[in-house]
Amino acid sequence: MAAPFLEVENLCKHFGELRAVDGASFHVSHDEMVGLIGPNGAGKTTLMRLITGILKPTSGTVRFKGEDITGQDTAKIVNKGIAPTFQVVKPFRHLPVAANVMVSCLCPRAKRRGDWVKTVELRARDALEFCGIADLALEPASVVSHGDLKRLEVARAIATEPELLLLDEPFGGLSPAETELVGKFLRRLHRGGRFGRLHSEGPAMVIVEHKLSDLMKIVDRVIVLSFGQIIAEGTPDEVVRNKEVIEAYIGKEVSSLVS
Amino acid sequence: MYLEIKDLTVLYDRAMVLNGVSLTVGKGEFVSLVGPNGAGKTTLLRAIAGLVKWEKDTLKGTRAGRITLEGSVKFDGEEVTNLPAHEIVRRGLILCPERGRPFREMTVLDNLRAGAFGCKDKKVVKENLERVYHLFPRLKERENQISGTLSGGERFMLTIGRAMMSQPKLFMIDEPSVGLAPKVKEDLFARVKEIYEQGSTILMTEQDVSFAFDLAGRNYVISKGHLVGEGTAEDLLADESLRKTYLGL
Amino acid sequence: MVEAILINGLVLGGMYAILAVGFALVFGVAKILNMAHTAFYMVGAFLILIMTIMLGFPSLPSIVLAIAIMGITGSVIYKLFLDRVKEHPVAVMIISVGVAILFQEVLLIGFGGHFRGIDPFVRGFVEIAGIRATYQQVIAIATSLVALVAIRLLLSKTRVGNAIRAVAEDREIANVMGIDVSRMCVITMGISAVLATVAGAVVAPIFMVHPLMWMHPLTIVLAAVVLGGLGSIKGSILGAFILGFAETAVVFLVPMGAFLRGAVGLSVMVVVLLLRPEGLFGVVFEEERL
Amino acid sequence: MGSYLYQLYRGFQGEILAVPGRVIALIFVTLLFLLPLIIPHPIVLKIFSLAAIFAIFAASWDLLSGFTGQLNLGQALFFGVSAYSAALLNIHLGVPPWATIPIGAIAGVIAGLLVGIPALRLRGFYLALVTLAFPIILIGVIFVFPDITGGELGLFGVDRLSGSRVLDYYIILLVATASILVMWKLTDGRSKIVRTGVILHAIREDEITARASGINTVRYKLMVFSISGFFAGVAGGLYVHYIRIAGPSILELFFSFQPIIWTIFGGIVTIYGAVAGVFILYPLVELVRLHPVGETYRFVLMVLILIVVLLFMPQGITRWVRDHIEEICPRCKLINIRTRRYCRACRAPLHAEK
Repeated sequence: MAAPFLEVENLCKHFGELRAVDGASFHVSHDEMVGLIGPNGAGKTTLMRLITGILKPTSGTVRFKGEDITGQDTAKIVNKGIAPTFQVVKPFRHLPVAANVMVSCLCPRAKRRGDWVKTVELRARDALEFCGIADLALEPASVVSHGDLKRLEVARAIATEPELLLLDEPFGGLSPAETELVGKFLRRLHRGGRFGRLHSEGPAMVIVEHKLSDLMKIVDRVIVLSFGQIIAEGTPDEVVRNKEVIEAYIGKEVSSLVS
Repeated sequence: MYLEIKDLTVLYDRAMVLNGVSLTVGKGEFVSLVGPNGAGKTTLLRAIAGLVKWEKDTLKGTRAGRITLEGSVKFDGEEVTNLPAHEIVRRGLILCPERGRPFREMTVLDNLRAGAFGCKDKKVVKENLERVYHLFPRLKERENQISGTLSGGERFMLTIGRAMMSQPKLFMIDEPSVGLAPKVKEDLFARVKEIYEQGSTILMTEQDVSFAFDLAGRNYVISKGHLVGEGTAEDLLADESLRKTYLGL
Repeated sequence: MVEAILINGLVLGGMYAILAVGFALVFGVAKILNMAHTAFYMVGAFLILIMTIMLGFPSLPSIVLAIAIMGITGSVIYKLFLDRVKEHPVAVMIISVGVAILFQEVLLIGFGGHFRGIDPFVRGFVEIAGIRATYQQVIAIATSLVALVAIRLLLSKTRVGNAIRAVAEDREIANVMGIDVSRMCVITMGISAVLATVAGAVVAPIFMVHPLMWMHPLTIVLAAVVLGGLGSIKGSILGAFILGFAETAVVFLVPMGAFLRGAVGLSVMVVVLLLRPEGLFGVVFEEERL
Repeated sequence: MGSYLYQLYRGFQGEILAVPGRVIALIFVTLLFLLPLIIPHPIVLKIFSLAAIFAIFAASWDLLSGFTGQLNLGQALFFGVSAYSAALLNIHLGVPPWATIPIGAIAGVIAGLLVGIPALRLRGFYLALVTLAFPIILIGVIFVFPDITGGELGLFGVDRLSGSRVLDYYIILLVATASILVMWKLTDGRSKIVRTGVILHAIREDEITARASGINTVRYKLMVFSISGFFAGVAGGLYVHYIRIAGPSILELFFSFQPIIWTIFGGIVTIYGAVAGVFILYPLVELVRLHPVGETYRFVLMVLILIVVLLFMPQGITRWVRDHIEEICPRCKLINIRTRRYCRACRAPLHAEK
């Protein structure tokens, strides 16, 4: 059997006294969409950052396709095929939207031999079109609305042609209509996206999100994090019925979710 | 009317953020302002608090400083549109900003004291401090902790407490629930309700429509810089098109 | 030899510490890299020189007067030159360099490039635990300590001090809390200029006064502030003393020391920063670093 | 053939004549090349030769600090290292200028890497202060070995660049034009040929996002440090062969501030701003100096101009001018002259209607 796709083993991150991530172990296979939920301060964002090397873990290992990538440089990890997006959008504010995505198209992973500026621009447009913001291509990112910036984040990430996409609150601050739209295109991307090494199948995804009802509609499996530890794992239906999860996180909202 | 806004228009460079918004808040009312992100909720509160004008003044001469601000804001019968932000605060119109934003390298107590800057009477400051501690006993426990190390919920409590220290007459709360877990959210809204019941006037923006409608007596719905609906929760929910297009319910 | 290094190191370190605190304060509150800071120190020393030697005033009143004048000058310079463009950090930095050069040139035109001495305010020396120090040196050390304690109390105990710290953290929120940000910046700039003049006053009789005397302290003060960790007052003070002692030791122990004093202090800083990129007391929020 | 020439002309018209900023640049460069014919005075030639050298220097600072946001307060290091190595090679080993200048530039690259490597760990003002330290430390080293380096007095009697002042001027001007064009193209975010511009802008705006986009920021930063070191080195080599002395004053704090002052005055993150800043401020100060009263007051004058200009145009003079003569089309982002009402390409109205 081939090595598992993404394996996180006993990952810990301590900030002084605070144990942001405390021995998290899980795995993601290459054809999955996984939701990562948990109360505030549970360490979801930190966990994402540990995987992408933006933060260095205190202990534990991360393996991607059998290769140990723990604590490597972010750019290196991205070029191996893991693309992150950020919870707080961080575009290059003074660059036009198209140039924002062009930067990703210029990374070693996405770069093709003999590519020149025109073709790179076309590929950037392609990614923008997929996310539905191609009409904004020439506007500087600073005048683009928050919802579109969220989509720009995704466009920037998929332009690196990832095999695994780590999305940090992609629905954060989107209107219900926009949320649905983004949810749909993520699903589409996953099923047969054009933005992956293998053109037949899209990237695997890990999605951190607070909007449970929208998340549950699109993911195959959910991991619940609380105080840095994984307290439950399973299909959406299983998780919302899990007693521990309800206590720690979901609260009374459960009735509305199940129905 | 206590707070009266007429035809408020804000343009950032060429991007229209608010387009002729008019709204009112009566004394002792709890008014909520709902709408998707990017609708202009935060900008509206910032404009009322004088921060848009401040931004315009400080960024003067850069591209980001090309801000147009038109319309009028009246508070308690007085025109406050062109007052600097710290003067507006002195009149009792306080903004509690998005995502908490405490002074993160200062202790909790120093944060609260900074909130009481406008008040020179030490006795009053002390009374206010007692009131805040009574409402949020958690803050008293953490009095000497550096506020950057607080959790998300505590941070927001601290910012509400800090705003209360400046003796607000009208309290503007910007998106209290952003990034908070459902459980913390419930707790927080219970506190907001408590503050309201103690006799404050509150204008709150919120994305989570269900919570906002639960609390507020009157609501405004804003989308793309326009007000598109106004009324009690029942009225708004009864309007089919409004519910579908703007509230997503 | 050891005593000499100790005493001179304390004097120099104390002076750098006062300068560094003032600099760090302005940097923290007004977000200004004020390159004219040590020029204030120089002008303060010259004011004392003018008043005591040229006009024949007694020393204490002239010091007080010089401090008052410089405090006002600092505030006025902020109001006139820096407040307008404060959103353009590099422009502010260059304007402050310009102000420093302006002071230097005016002094050069007025006084020429000579080295001038100021008579010590008190003559004689004391012996403490077998170490000989002139009264002037003792006064300098004592004044530095008093100034440092005073600024610490001002920041932590008073209403304005609290507000200054709040502005340093987050201007926009400070503004919404009813704190007048630009008034706080003006006040801070005034305090910082006052501190610079205090430094000038205590060491003017020990070192020579001349119109290029701002350059060397500027590099050391910048180094001290960074060494201690930007934004940390405590760190700036420690950094200043480290560099003060390093410089004194080099001047006394190495034959060509006087030429090397800048180089050695800065080498210390470079080494420390390479080991600890955030400085000695700098706060890092790990997620903001790469 | 004729149609090809016509197309070339149309391209020239569209890309240069239609954009007022570029017209000004073209006129300016032409005038510089004609200068020895217009004013053949040796002092004027000397001033403009030095201005051209400093233009490379200032542009190299802008490339590093403006474009990647790595605030460097010690650009004099690259200049000085190159100047000293050129002077040492020339004096002690008799290497001719055509060889010492490239070698000096390579020394500049090495110095760039030497500063660039610690720069990877440091950011913002920490970096600025470390860079400020290096030239001052080097001065210390120079004072320790006065036999080789000439100590406080410096190295005298470096070979001339060429036989005549006019020839010197043209050599310097050609090298300067070429260097500045290269730097300009390297950093141009809208360039159709080189892509580094976009990446450099990205790194300046947000390094973490740049990394998350798979860009190896370390490599690009080091690259920029060495390119900047290279061009500052070229300037240093030209300088030492032009004025024929290499003294420790070229490593002092003030010398590091000079390119910063020029660049900020002209407009940061533009390259051409740096050049404009040098060509306005430097000749002004030097020409004032010719007058006996000006000699005393020249720096006061310079500083006053600097302060007043920055107070009213905090982003620098070229940007202010550009904002007042050019208008970017809101739809297609093409640059238009301000007086037009509709975009020259897409006919969109340029000015928001009231």
